[in-house]
Amino acid sequence: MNDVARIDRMARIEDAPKIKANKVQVFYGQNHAIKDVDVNILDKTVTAFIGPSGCGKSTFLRCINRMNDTIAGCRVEGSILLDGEDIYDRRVDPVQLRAKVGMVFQKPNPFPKSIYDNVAYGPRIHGLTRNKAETDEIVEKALRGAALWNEVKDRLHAPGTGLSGGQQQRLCIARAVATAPEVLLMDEPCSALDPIATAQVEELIDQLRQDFSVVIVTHSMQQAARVSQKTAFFHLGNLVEFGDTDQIFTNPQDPRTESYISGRIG
Amino acid sequence: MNDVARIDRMARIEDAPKIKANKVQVFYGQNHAIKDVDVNILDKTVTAFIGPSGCGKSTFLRCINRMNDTIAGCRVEGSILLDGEDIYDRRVDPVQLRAKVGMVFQKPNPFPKSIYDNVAYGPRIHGLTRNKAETDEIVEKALRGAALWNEVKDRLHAPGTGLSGGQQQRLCIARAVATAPEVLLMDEPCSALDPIATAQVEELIDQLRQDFSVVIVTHSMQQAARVSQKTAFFHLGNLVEFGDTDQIFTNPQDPRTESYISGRIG
Amino acid sequence: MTDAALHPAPAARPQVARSLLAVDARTRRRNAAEKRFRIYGIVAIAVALIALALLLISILGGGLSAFRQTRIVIPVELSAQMLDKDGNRDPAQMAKVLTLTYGKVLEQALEAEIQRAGVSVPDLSAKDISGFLSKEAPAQLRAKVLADPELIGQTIEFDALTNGRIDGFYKGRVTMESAAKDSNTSPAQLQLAEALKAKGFVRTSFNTDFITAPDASDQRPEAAGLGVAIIGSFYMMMVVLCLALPIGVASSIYLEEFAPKNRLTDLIEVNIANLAAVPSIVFGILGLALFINFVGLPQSAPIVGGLVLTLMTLPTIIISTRAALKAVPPSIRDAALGVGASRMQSIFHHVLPLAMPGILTGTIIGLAQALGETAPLLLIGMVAFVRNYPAPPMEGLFDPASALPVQIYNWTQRADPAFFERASGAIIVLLIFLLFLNILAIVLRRKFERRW
Amino acid sequence: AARDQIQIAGSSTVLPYATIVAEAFGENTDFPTPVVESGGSGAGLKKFCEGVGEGTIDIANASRAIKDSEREACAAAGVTDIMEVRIGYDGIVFASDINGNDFKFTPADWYKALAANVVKDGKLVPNTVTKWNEVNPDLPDQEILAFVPGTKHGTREVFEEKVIAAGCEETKAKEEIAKIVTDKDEAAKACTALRTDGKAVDIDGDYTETLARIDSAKNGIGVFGLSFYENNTSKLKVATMSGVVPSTETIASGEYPVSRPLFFYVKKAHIGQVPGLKEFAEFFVSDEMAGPEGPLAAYGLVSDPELAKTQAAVADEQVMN
Amino acid sequence: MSLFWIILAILAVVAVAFALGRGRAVAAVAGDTRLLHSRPVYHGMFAALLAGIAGFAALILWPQLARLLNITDISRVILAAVVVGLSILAAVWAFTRIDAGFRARNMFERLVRGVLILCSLIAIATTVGIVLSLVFESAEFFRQYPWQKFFLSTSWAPNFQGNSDLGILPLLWGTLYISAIALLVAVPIGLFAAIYMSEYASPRVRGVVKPLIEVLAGIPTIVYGLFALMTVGPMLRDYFAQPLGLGDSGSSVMTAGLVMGIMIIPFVSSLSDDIINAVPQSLRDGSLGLGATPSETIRSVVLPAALPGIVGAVLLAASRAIGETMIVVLGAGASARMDLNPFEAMTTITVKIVSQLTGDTDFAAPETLVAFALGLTLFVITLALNIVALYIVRKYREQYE
Ligand SMILES: Nc1ncnc2c1ncn2[C@@H]1O[C@H](COP(=O)(O)OP(=O)(O)OP(=O)(O)O)[C@@H](O)[C@H]1O
Ligand SMILES: Nc1ncnc2c1ncn2[C@@H]1O[C@H](COP(=O)(O)OP(=O)(O)OP(=O)(O)O)[C@@H](O)[C@H]1O
Ligand SMILES: [Mg+2]
Ligand SMILES: [Mg+2]
Repeated sequence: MNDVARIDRMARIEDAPKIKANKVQVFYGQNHAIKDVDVNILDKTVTAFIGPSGCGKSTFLRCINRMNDTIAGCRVEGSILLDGEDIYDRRVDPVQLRAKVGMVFQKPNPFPKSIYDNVAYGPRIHGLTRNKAETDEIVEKALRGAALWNEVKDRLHAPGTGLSGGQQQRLCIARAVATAPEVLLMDEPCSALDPIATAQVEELIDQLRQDFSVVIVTHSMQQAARVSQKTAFFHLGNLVEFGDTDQIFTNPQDPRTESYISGRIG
Repeated sequence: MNDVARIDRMARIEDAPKIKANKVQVFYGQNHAIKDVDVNILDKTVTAFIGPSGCGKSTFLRCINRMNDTIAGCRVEGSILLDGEDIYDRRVDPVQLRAKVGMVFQKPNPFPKSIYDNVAYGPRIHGLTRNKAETDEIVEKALRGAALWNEVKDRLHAPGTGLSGGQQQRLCIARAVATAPEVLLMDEPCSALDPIATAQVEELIDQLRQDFSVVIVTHSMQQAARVSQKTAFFHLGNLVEFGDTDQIFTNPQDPRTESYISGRIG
Repeated sequence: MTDAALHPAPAARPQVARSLLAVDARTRRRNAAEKRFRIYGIVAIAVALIALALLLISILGGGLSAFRQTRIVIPVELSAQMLDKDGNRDPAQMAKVLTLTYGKVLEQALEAEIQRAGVSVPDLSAKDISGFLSKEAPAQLRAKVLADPELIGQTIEFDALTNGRIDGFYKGRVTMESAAKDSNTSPAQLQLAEALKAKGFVRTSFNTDFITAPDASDQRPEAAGLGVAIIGSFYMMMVVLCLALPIGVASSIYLEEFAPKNRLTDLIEVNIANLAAVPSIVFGILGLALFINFVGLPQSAPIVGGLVLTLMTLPTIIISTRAALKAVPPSIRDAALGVGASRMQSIFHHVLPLAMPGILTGTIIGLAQALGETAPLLLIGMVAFVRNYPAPPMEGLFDPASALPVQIYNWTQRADPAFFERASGAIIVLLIFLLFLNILAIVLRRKFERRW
Repeated sequence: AARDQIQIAGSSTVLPYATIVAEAFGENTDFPTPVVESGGSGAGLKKFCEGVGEGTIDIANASRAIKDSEREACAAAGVTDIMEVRIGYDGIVFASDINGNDFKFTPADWYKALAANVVKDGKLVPNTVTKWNEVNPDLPDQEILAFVPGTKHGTREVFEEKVIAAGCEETKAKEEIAKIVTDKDEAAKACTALRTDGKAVDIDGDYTETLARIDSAKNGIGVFGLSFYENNTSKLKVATMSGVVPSTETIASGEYPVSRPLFFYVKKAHIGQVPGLKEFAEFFVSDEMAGPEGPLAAYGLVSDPELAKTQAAVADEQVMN
Repeated sequence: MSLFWIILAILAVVAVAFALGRGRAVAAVAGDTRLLHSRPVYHGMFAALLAGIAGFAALILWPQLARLLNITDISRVILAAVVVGLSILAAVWAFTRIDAGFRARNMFERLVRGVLILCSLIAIATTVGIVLSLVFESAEFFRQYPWQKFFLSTSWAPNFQGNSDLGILPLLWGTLYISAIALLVAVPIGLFAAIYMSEYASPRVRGVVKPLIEVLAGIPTIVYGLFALMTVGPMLRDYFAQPLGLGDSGSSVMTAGLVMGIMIIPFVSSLSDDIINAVPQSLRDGSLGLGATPSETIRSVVLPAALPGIVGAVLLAASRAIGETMIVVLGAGASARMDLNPFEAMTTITVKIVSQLTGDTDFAAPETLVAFALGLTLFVITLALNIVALYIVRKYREQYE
C-alpha cells in the first residue's frame, strides 16, 4: 500500500462506507437465501456477522466478492457498492474485485501444494514481490500473523494438506492476508482453533483493522464482542439488526436479537 | 441394538474401561505425532480431548477406530483395547470396529447424495431397519437429535453438499448417530455451530451418554466443562493430563495444563 | 507470538487502480492472458470440431449413395426347357442347373424387354446387354426358383440388381466420358440405361440389402452388403463390453484401492501402461497363439476377436478408471468408513459412482478403438470373405464372421471403384454404431456427473 | 461340432479370384460358402503349416510357389501331403494418370531411372537422373516418380527380377558391377537396389493406394496388377513394355514379360474331413471358372494354358513330392 | 444343449442361490434381520457368487481339462451336467454355512477381492502371453540374423532373395518422430479443449462438444489415412515443403503426425476433462477468492491437482500413436529412412511389423521373423519409457500429496 493511496483513502473514510449493500437478494434455485439485506461496512472497522447456522451469513459474505458466481443456480439481486462502485456492474472485473476483497472460507481448503507455495500464491499472481527474498519475507510475515510460523517453519515445503484441521485454517488465513486485500472477509476463521491461536488471530484482525476493513463471521458472541466494532445479526436470510457491537450486545432492539444473544453459550 | 447384547454390556460396565489405550505412538512418516499415550475411556461417559491446535487430538481420535489405516505413511504402535480386545489385532475386522466406534470428522464431509440418503446410509448397510418406514423414523430421529430436522425437513432429497457449513456439520453428526455406535468419536462437532445449535448438540451428547460412550474433541474449554465427565489434555503429541473434568479445570496438576486453561478465552 | 506490523507488503505495491471500473495495467495484462487462454481453448475445440466436420463431410459425401441402389424390374419367363430339362421338378436335378444358365435366361428376358420397349441404342453390343445386370441377379433368380419350383413355366416380374457401373451412372459416379475410356462399360450401355430409366423400368431406391446382405465378391460391388459384418461386430462388442468393462473396472479397483503399494503393484502399473503401447497386431499374434492354437477356439470366430479386442481395450479402461478413482477426494472414503462401511462398500456405494464419468469415457474410447480395429483380426482370420450368417448368440460367437472395419478395409482394397462408395457407406454404419454407444455414455455420464 | 465350411487363407493377389470362386461355389452347391481370409502368402502358408485338424486351414493361396523352407516347416508340423494347384498368371503392368503422357518402356529404362547406384567411370555412384527423357530420349520430359510395391509384396520380387534385374543385364551394368563388387550376393543386390531419394516410392498398401497416390501426384507411374488396371481403365493409362501392350492374351502367350504364376495349396489330409474341399478345388480349376471364358479371366486372371493338366492333377489328388 | 442354455442354466442357479441364501438368513433369525451379522443380501450374494464362480469356471476350464485328458468328444450334455452340477454343489455348500452369525459380508467381500485380484492379474498374464508369443520366433530370428546388425544398422531393406538389411534404427527414428509430432498436435489441443470444456463451457456446450470430439477416436483409421493421403499430404507438399525447398514428397512425417494427432485428441481431451472436472470446487474457490483469474487458477491449482490423471491420458495417447499403422502407411509412406526433415517420407516399427507379417515373404525367413523381433524390441522400449514416466510422475507428485 503506498502512502499516497493511503492518505487518499483516509480522506474518504468518513464520507462513505467502504461497502454498501442495497436490497441484496440471493436465490439458490428456488431457495430464497438472502432477503432484502441493506448493510454498510465501514473502512478500518471490523464488522461481525452473527446468526444461527444456515441463516445466510456465508452466502452474504460470498456476495461481497462475487464468489457466488461460481455456484451454479445462484442468483444475486440488488446492488453492492465498493467505494461507491457497483461490484455487480457488467464492467467490473471480478478478478480485480477479489484482489481487493480477499476471503477466508469456512472449510479450510489448502491447495495441494507446499505450505510455502500456498502462502506465496497470492503475492505471486498479483506481482506483489520482485524476487524470492521478498516473497520469503511476505510468506514469513503472513504465517507469523496467522500464528502458524512456529509450527511449520521447519516444514515449509511439506504439503499443506498434511496439516491438522486448525493448522489448515490458519494456513488459509495466512494465504489471504499475504495478498494484502483492502477488505478481508473471514468466514469463521477461528472455528477450529484453540483459545491461544484464536487470540493470536484476533490480534491479527485488530492489526489489519488499522488499514483495512475486515468482515468476520463468527458463532462466538464473545469473539464478536471482542474483535468487532459493528455487528450484524442475520436470521433466516434477513438482516435483523445492524449496529455498533456494544449496542447490539447490551441493548438489542429486536426481540430476535435479544433472544439469540441471551442464549449465550459458546 | 438387541436386548441380549445390551444386558451383556451392562453387566460389564463397571469392570473395565470401554477403551484402554496403552503406550500409543503414531508416526506420519518421520513425524512423531503421538507419543506414548495411555488413556482409559469409560462407558456411558463423555470424554473431552483438549489441547492446542496441531497437538494430535484428531490423530489420536482416528486411532481409536482405525481411520488412520487409510492414511499412507501413518504408523501406529502400542495397543488400544476395546472391551478388552486389541483393535489392532490382525483378526479384528476394522469394519466391525467402525460400526461400533462411529466418527464425526473435523471437516464436514457429506456424501454427494441427498440429505436423506446421507443419514440413511449407515442404517442401510448395517441392516438396522427392516423397511422404509423404520428407516424414515431413524433418519428423522437422527436429524432431530442433531438439531437439523426443522431446517431440512422440506428438502430431504436435496443434495447434502448444498447445505451451509454448520448444517453440513450437523448432517454429519446425524449420519454418525443414525448407526447407533457404542462409542462415538466427535472431532470438534460444534465448531461451525451457533450457540443454540451447539446447545442442542450438547444435549444430544448428553442423551447418547445414557447408553454409549462419547469422545469429543473441542477447543472450547466451556464446552468441555459442560458436557464431559473426563478430560484429556494433549500437548505436542503427549497426553499431559487425564482426569475428571472438574479436577482438570479447577485443579490441574501439570503446569502446562494450568497455563492452557488459564488462557481461557473462546 | 504474533509478529507486530504485518502490513504493509514489503515491496511497494504496484499501482493498483482504485476504481473497480478502471482496470489497472497488471490486471489488464492478466485479463489479456485470461482471454488468450480462453481463446486457446476455443481454438482447440474449433480445430477438433473442424477436423471432425471435414472427416464427416468426406465420409458422408462418399458414402451416402451406398444406401441407394439401382434395380430393374423385368418380366422373366422361366422356361422349363432351360431350367428343368427332365420336367419333374426334382430339387436335386434342378440344383444341377448353374447360375450360368440363369444368367442366360435373364439376358434373354432383358433383350426381349428392350425390344418390347422399343428402345434402340446405336452401337449396342451383346456384351453391353449381358453386362447390364449384376452377376448377383442370376444367383438370386436361381435361389428363388429352387425355393419354389412351381415357378417354372411361369413368367414372373423379377427385380434385378443392375451392374455397379450402371448404378454408378445413376449416382453420377460414372459418366459418358469415363465410360468411353472404361473397358467395363461403354457409352452405349449408359445410353441404354438412360433410355430404360426414361421408360420407367429402372429405379433407384433405398438399399436395405446394403445393411442386411452378406459380402459379395469383387465382381459384384452392387450386391455387397454389411449383414455379416454388422453381426460380427455386434457380437464382438458384446464380448468386449461384457468382459473388458467389468474386468477393467475390477482390476482398477483392486490396484487403486486395495493393492499394497509395493514393487509388485508398481510392476503391474507399468505393465498396464505398457500394454496400451503394444501395437494392436501384436495382440493378434497373442490371440492366434493363445486362443486358437492353445485353447483351440475356431478361426475367424467373433469370440476370439472379442477376446483379443478385450485384451487390447483393457489398458485403456484400466488407465482411465484408475485416474478417475484417484480423483475422488479421500474425505468421501473416510466418511463412509467412519459410519462403519467396509472398504468394498465405500467403493461400490460412493467412490465408483463418483468415478463413473471417467470410467465411461475410458470405456467409450476403448470400445471405439476396438470397434474400428482391423490389424489384430488379420491374424485370427476375421479379415475374411464370409458369406454365411453366423448363428444367433452364444453358438454364433463361434461361427465365422467378419467385422465392420474389416469390411471397410477389404472394400477399400478392391479394384472396382464402386467398392469405394461401399466402404464409405460402411464407415457411416460404423459411425452410427459408435453414435449409439456415445449416446448411451452421454446419458449415463449425465446421471453421474457432479462437482463436489 | 466339426467345422463345416472350408477355410482358406493367403495372398491378397489371389484373394479376389478365390472369393469369386467361393461365392459361385456357395451359390451353386449345397456346401456353405468357403471363408477366404486375406493376409499375405507368407501368413497364409504359415497358418496352413500350423498342423492338421479342425483348427487349421484347408487351403493356402499364394502368389508364389511354396518355398522349401516352408515345406520343411509344414512337414515338421505334420502337414505332409500338399496339393499344389496353379490357377493362372498375374500380369504386372505399369500405368500412369489417364491424362498424362504416353510411355513406352523397356526394362533398361526402369533400371536406369530407379537403380540406387549406377556405374560411372568404373565406380558405383548414386543415381542422379531426375527426368525420364534423361534415361531415354524417346520418353517424355517428365519427372521420375515411380510407385513401386513395397518389400512385403510378392509383386516387388517380380518387379525386381523381371524389370530391374533384366534392365541391369540389358544395359550391361551387371557385368560392370560384377567387376566392382566381387561378392556375388552383393553384386546381385547392387543390381536390384532401388533409390531411396524419393524417386521410387514404396507402397506397402495395395493397388488402391497406388492409384490414390497417382491421383495426388499426377506425374507418378505406378506398378499394378493387370486385373486392377482393367477395372480402372477410365483412370489409368497403361504403358507398353518392350513394345508389348499388356493383356491376358499377350501375357498368356508370353510376349509380355512381366508376370507370375498364382497358386493355391490344398491340405490333402482334410479332404474327406472337411465337406466340399475336393469339390471346391475342382470347381476352382474348372473351365467354367478358370478357363479363358470364365469369370476369373473376365476379372483379369491370365488363364493357364495348361489348365487341363492341373484339372487332372486335382482330380487325382496329386500331392507334391 | 446349446451354450446359450447352459449359461442360462448357470444364471438360473445363481438366482435361485441368491433367493434361497437370503431366505435362509432371514429364516435363521425368524425375520428380525437386525440379529444377523451381515445383512440378508450378503448371504444371498455369497451363495450366488459362489455358485456363479463354480459354474463359469467349470464352463471355461472343463473343455480344456477334457482336452488335456484326451477326452476327445466333449458332449454338450456332459458339459452341461458338470457345469450346472458344480454350480449347484457350490450353492448348496454356501447354503449350509448360512446362519445368524455367519460373516457373510466378510466372506463375500473376500471372494470379491479374490475376483478383483484375478482380474488385475489378467494384465500380467497378457504381458506374459505377449512375451511368450514373441520370444520364440524372435530367438529364431536372431539365430538367422546377427543381432548387431538388427540393433545397430541404419539401413532397412528387406529382400525376397534373402541377404536383407534389417536395421531397426530407421524405424525407431520414424516411430519417435511421428509420435512426437502427433503428441505436439494432440496434447495442446486436447488439453486446452479439456480445460475449456470443464472450466469455461456451459454444461450444455460441454454435453455436446465432448461426445463429438470423442467421435474422432472412433473414426476408422483408414479414413484418417485416406484423409492424409488425399488432402493433407498434397497440401503440405504444395504449400510448405516445396516453397520451403524441403522436398516434394506427398507423404511425410508431418502429414502422418498431424493427422494422427487429430485422431488422438479425444484421448487427451476427454480423459483430462473428467479428471479436471473431479478436482474439488473448494480448491478453485480458494484460488479465485485470492483474486486469481480463472486461467491462473487452472494453471497453478487445478492442473497440478489433476496432473497424474493427465499424464495417464497423455501416455495413453502416445501409446495409441505408437501402435497406429494405417495413418502411417498412407500418410508417411513405407520407406524406412532416418532424416531430420519432417517433410520426408518415413515409417514406423508398427507398420513394418504389420507389413512383414502380412506380406508374401517366406514365413520362416528372417524377413518375416523380424516382425516378432521388432515387436519384442518395441515392447522393451515402451516398457523402459513407461518406467521412466512412472518414476517422473512419482517424483513430481510427491511434492503435492
Ligand atoms: N496426513 C498427515 N500427514 C502428515 N502429518 C500430519 C498429517 N495429519 C496431521 N499431521 C501432523 O500431525 C500433527 C497432529 O495433527 P492432528 O491433526 O492430530 O492435530 P489436532 O490436534 O487435531 O489439531 P487441530 O486442533 O488443529 O485439528 C500435526 O503437527 C500435523 O501437522
Ligand atoms: N450451494 C448451495 N445450494 C443450495 N442451497 C444452499 C447452498 N449453499 C447454502 N445453501 C442454503 O442457503 C442457506 C444459507 O446458507 P449459508 O451457507 O449462507 O448459511 P450460514 O449462515 O453460513 O450458516 P453456517 O453458520 O452453518 O455456515 C441455507 O439454508 C443453506 O442450506
Ligand atoms: Mg457458513
Ligand atoms: Mg484436528
